Amino acid sequence: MSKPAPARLRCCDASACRNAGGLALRQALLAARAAAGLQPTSLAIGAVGCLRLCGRGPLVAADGPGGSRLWGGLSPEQAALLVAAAWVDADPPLALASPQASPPASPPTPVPPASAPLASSSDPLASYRLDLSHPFFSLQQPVVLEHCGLIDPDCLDQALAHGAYSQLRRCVRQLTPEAVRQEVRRSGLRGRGGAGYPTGLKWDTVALQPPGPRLVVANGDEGDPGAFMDRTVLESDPHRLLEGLAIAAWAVGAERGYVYVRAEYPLAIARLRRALDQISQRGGFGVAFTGTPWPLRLELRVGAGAYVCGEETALLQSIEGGRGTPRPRPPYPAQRGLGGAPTLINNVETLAAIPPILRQGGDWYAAIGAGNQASADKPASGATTATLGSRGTKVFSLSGAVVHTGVVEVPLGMPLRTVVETMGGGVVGGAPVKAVQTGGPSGGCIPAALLDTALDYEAMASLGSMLGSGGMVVLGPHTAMPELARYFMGFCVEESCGKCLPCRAGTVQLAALLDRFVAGQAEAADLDRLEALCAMVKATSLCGLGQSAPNPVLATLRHFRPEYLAACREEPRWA
Amino acid sequence: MASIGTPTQRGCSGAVAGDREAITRLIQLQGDDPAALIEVLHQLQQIEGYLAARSLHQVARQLRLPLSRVYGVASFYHLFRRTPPPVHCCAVCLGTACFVNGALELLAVLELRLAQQARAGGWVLERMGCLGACGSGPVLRLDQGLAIRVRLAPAPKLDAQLEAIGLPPLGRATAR
Amino acid sequence: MGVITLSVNGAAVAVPSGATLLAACRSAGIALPTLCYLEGLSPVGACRLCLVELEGAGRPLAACVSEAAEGMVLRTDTPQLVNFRRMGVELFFAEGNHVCAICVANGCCELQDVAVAVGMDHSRFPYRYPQRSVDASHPLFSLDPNRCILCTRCVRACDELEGAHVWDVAERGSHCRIVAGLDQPWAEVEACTSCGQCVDACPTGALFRKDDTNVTSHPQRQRAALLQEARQRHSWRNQGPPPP
Amino acid sequence: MSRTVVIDPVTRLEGHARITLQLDADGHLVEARFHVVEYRGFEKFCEGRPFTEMAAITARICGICPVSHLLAAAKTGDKLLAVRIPPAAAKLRRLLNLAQISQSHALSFFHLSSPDFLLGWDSDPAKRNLFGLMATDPDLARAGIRLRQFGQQIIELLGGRKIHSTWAVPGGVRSPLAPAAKIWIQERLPEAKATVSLALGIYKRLLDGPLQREQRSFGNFPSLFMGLVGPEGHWEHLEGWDGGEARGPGGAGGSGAAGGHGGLRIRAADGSLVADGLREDDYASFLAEAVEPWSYLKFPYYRSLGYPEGIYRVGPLARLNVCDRIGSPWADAELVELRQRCGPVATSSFAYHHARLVEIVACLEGIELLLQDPELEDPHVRARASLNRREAVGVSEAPRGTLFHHYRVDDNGLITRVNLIIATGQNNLAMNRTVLQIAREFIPDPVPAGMEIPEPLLNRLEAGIRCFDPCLSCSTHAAGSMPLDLELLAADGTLLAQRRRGA
Repeated sequence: MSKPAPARLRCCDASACRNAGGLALRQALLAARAAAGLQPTSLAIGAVGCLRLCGRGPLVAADGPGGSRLWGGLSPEQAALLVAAAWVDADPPLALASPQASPPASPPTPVPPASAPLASSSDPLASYRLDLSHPFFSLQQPVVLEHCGLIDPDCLDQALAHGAYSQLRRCVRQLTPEAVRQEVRRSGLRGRGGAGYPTGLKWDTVALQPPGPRLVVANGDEGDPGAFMDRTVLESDPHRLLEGLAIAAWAVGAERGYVYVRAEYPLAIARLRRALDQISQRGGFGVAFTGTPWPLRLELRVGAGAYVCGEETALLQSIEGGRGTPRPRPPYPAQRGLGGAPTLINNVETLAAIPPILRQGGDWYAAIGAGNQASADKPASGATTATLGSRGTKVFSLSGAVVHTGVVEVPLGMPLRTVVETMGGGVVGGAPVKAVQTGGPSGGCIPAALLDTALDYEAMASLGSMLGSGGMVVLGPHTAMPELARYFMGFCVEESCGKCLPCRAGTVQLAALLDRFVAGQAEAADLDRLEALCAMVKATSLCGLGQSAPNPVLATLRHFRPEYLAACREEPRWA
Repeated sequence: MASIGTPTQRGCSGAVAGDREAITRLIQLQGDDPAALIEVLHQLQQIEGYLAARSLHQVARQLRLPLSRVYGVASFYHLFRRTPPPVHCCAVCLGTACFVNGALELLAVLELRLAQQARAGGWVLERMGCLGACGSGPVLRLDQGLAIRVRLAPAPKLDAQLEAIGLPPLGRATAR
Repeated sequence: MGVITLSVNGAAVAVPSGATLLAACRSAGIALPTLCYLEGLSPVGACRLCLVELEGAGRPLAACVSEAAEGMVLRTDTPQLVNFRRMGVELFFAEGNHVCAICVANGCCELQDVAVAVGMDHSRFPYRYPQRSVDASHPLFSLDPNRCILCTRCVRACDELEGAHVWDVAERGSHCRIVAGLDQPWAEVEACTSCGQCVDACPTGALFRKDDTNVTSHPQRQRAALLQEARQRHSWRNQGPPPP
Repeated sequence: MSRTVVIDPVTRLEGHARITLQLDADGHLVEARFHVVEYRGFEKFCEGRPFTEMAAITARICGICPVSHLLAAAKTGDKLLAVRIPPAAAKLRRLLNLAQISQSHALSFFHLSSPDFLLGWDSDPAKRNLFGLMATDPDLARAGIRLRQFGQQIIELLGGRKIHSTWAVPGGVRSPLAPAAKIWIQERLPEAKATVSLALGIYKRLLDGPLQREQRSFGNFPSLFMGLVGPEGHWEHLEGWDGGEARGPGGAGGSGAAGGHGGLRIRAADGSLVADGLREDDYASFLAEAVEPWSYLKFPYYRSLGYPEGIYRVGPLARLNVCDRIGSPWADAELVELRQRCGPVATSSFAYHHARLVEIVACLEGIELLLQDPELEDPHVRARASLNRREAVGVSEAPRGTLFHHYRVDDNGLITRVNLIIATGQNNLAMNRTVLQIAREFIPDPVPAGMEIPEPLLNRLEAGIRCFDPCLSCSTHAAGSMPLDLELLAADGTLLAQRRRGA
């Protein structure tokens, strides 16, 4: 992600760094530049999207003739030093220590006191410096996030300079919809929202419906706790999503579309709004971006706090202004969606992968996952774990008890251990990883013993978990599994729409049963009841939320059953 | 167009509640389109701070929707309030990452701490779904602002931290 | 209109194309339990009692919302389905306050009938005892949400048959409840025509005529189908005995 | 050192209770307490329910006298609607209540009490029950069972089921009398009459002989008696003050006496009328309820005499004591004989048994009279109206005595407050005094140190309670079966002896 350029400070302006004081830092940098008598031409200071290592925010990157450097955990006091460091070329990078080298010596959090480096080191920013050659950065393969952290998300011109909308123009002017869809099919791209449905097939289904209007929808209702991949895309590169959605519209013959974003992402909403305004100010997708009178119109729809709206039929209800309650499928939205018209619904990350796929070709993308697998670090086991069905890259959000929290984009097929331990640095304080929770409330828990599992759709599913949307929460030794299961069940109770019985009433009963395990008051019969009800809710619920609500219970039962047994009293309560 | 109502705008009621004409105009701006109901409710809440029954009635009438449908939607989504917002709100993020880092324990501490304040009419404690600040948990939202890495600590230290981020100081009654 | 043949519990059944699996099962003489489904109203597939297993499908299908297709092989009575149904009925009983002894619908309650049919004599899940209050503001009818199973038949009957849309579902998840208007007392909702369609559609004693007391309720649940047919096709199937 | 005897649990009652006998330092019996240890919750959980449901809810209080609650609730409902119910409905309700009283009295006499009289107080407790009676006198036992069945069958013929029928509703009853039902009742009446005649004969012979001591010592004390009377001072079991058109046991009685409104009457032990023509609506002005910390059962008393001097008794004996006459020939003759044996006002609680038999006669004659009334078969049995009052008090005579239902409702007819005054509660003071009197009669004074509680004593103390045929499950709220415990306590509260009888 380094980019040779004149001296430039890139200030992460995604919400994690904003929350950590990024705005104040940027103001201080601008003031320091002015105080130093420098001009923007000699030192550019700009906001950019996510710089990945969210847990160390606010982050600032400097580009200069000597390459790029990155600092984290900054406060406005360091502004003058940063301006100076960016302006002159600097020392080799230091701080982001590899955990294998010296784990407990310098825990990355909390932020070190500002006075310490000034007193001790020749480089007063040494303790803030982050090592860009650390696996956290070096093992990433940005495709979806290729411009994330490089461009100002509010600036259309920067996006255009990085090639935004060039693929849309090429599609509309040079490619037939069928040709576009063929490229997507060749890429092997699958839905990144969790279900993993082949994207090309979905596009074909919508495109091949009987003649009539069609619609496209970008699903940005990223509700899984612990997941912030889509937010990263939306906050860092909104035009990337819009281009992907517009290409999808072209490929399926739609002239209207919606971007649906959850209201909990105000910054993403503001940036999308601005991006849409920028497009309409320039005359819309047609003339301005493709040079044709193509009348595509995209609108923003904002959720209002309902996880279930991530389910596609619920999302359609919500777009139409109703209660976000799912309806039975079939008919699928691809057959009958908004206003009865065939509607293509893709997740934000899926759509954001489309422009590079068209630019580099579907074969290029398809080679990413497979190529990585062939040259994996562990060829013996890797060769048997075919990833035919898992091509390309996937963005994961790494959080929980892990040392390095943030966003990573890696080729599918990479072992989970590489992401969690090599890139993420393992558990804070050097404790062993107990498990990794993937896929949020609909996912599962991978125990430490299975960390060598490849991150692909089939391997994760075979462990009773799922790749999911990409949330990855690392659990340390002190997290009790019944408590974790209870936590997720509580989430499902809160978020159940209430339409179908198993989800509405079943999750409540499951939560009550889990309460007994959490309190250590369960009986052996409760375990049977728990498993029976899990099976019922899973098999009979109307939509994905209910069908997957028992997953965290089943997954933790599968791998951590002794913890449940230990929570059972020896004697039945009514002996 | 102004940004839509979001959780961070809680309690910042700009206009006087009951400004019927303002509501009429904002609905007109949405083309009197029933499908824009949620957008209208967002904007209404931004103006009035919450969704008053009287305003919902106006929305239903102007969008030509059944009253019960409007109420059903307004009550379905967690971010819509049907009662005036509290003066101060402290919301605990219960996302997975925050949970793993002790958000539930923090919630318990805050419940005890704010019990007094709530009676005094000042603070309300809420639970909140994942804010997406997963790298910095546990996270609290205090009125407009966000407090990150509010980790559990022994009482005096935690109390000082909570006070530093803007929570009211402990009353004498709760001091041990 | 074409004809589709399929197999239900081993027996061959022929139904017109476009028929639901529920229709197919019923034409095979199988009494599949339903609560949210009511002929004459649009199906919603919410109660999950009419689930059937389709050979080759991953999970059970709600028969009321699934279309029959040529060559389908269905089972309605596998041990798993029987178990799920019973558990479903237990969940219904545990989530509300269902006291048959004092209920107007005692003896004419579809929930009670289903409980008998699936052999549910007690709930393995603890009763939740929700706090819900009765709305007796309407001069003719009352709503007792304690007995409501959220089948939304009343919502659909009022919307689809009468066109008044007095009712809708409010809140979410286990807090869901049926509301009139802006969560107002029923009598205050001017849209109500007092037609009683909702009362006739209610499968339990949640909606009842005020005159009704224990075991006197006789809702006309077939009216939805008759009215829908009359309104859409101008075809009338008259009810009741001929005049003497 | 003073002591207390405790009987816990008391058996052959409807409900769970405990008796403690308190001794002073010298071993003299100073107090007997009949503790009702069940919790009463009905009044609370009726709140928020439609008043139309009250009949069904209160009928579920217990399986012994659901009909009494049903009728009281329906009558309170009539008043909330502000309707006068159709004549046929009023008569059908009377028929129902007569059947209820007769079946309940049959149960009390044949099933619960007669084993003591016929088999002896000191007989083997394992056989001193209905099964023992069946072994000794199978014909009498069978007749008793069939008499109870007769009453229950009428209830089922009218209401569709023997127990927990909800046939009476605010405004009347749900359905008219079926002709077949009428025929069945007429055919079975002679046998029922024969049974009660047989029982009366046996019982009177016992009174002349072995039961004299009990008649004298089982709760024989002066007190007030309260019950409903008709407009002409007749025996009355259903209609309160000016409550309806049907009067007298068969409904044929009084429309005569000028200014006669019926209502509640209170008579003192000396025969004087303490109060007459009391309206049930005003019950709070003449009745009050005391509460003791050692019992869940309240202690109603006659307000103007204060607590506990305002002790009064209700039930079969009270009804016979307050009325001028019954109004049917055989019953009136039996009433005269009872008064010859006990005086114009019978003050022994033991006479409740006799009174029950006389009331069965009154019921059977009343049923016979009603069946002759052509209006009974009128199909108009329900007056329909919307809510017209916010508060009402309904009264009926349950087998065990006067039963009040008092409801307040909101504008929509949802219950906001309920008060139920139950017959057993009203006899509470009298039951306590009866226990003390029996204990004094049958326990040596002072109580010898180290005394064991002999089984016959336990049985007699229980029998004292059983005179009142108490039903604790509705006067409180049952959460179990019906055992009784007896404890003998010293002055400092230490337990000296205990006897417990399982359910």
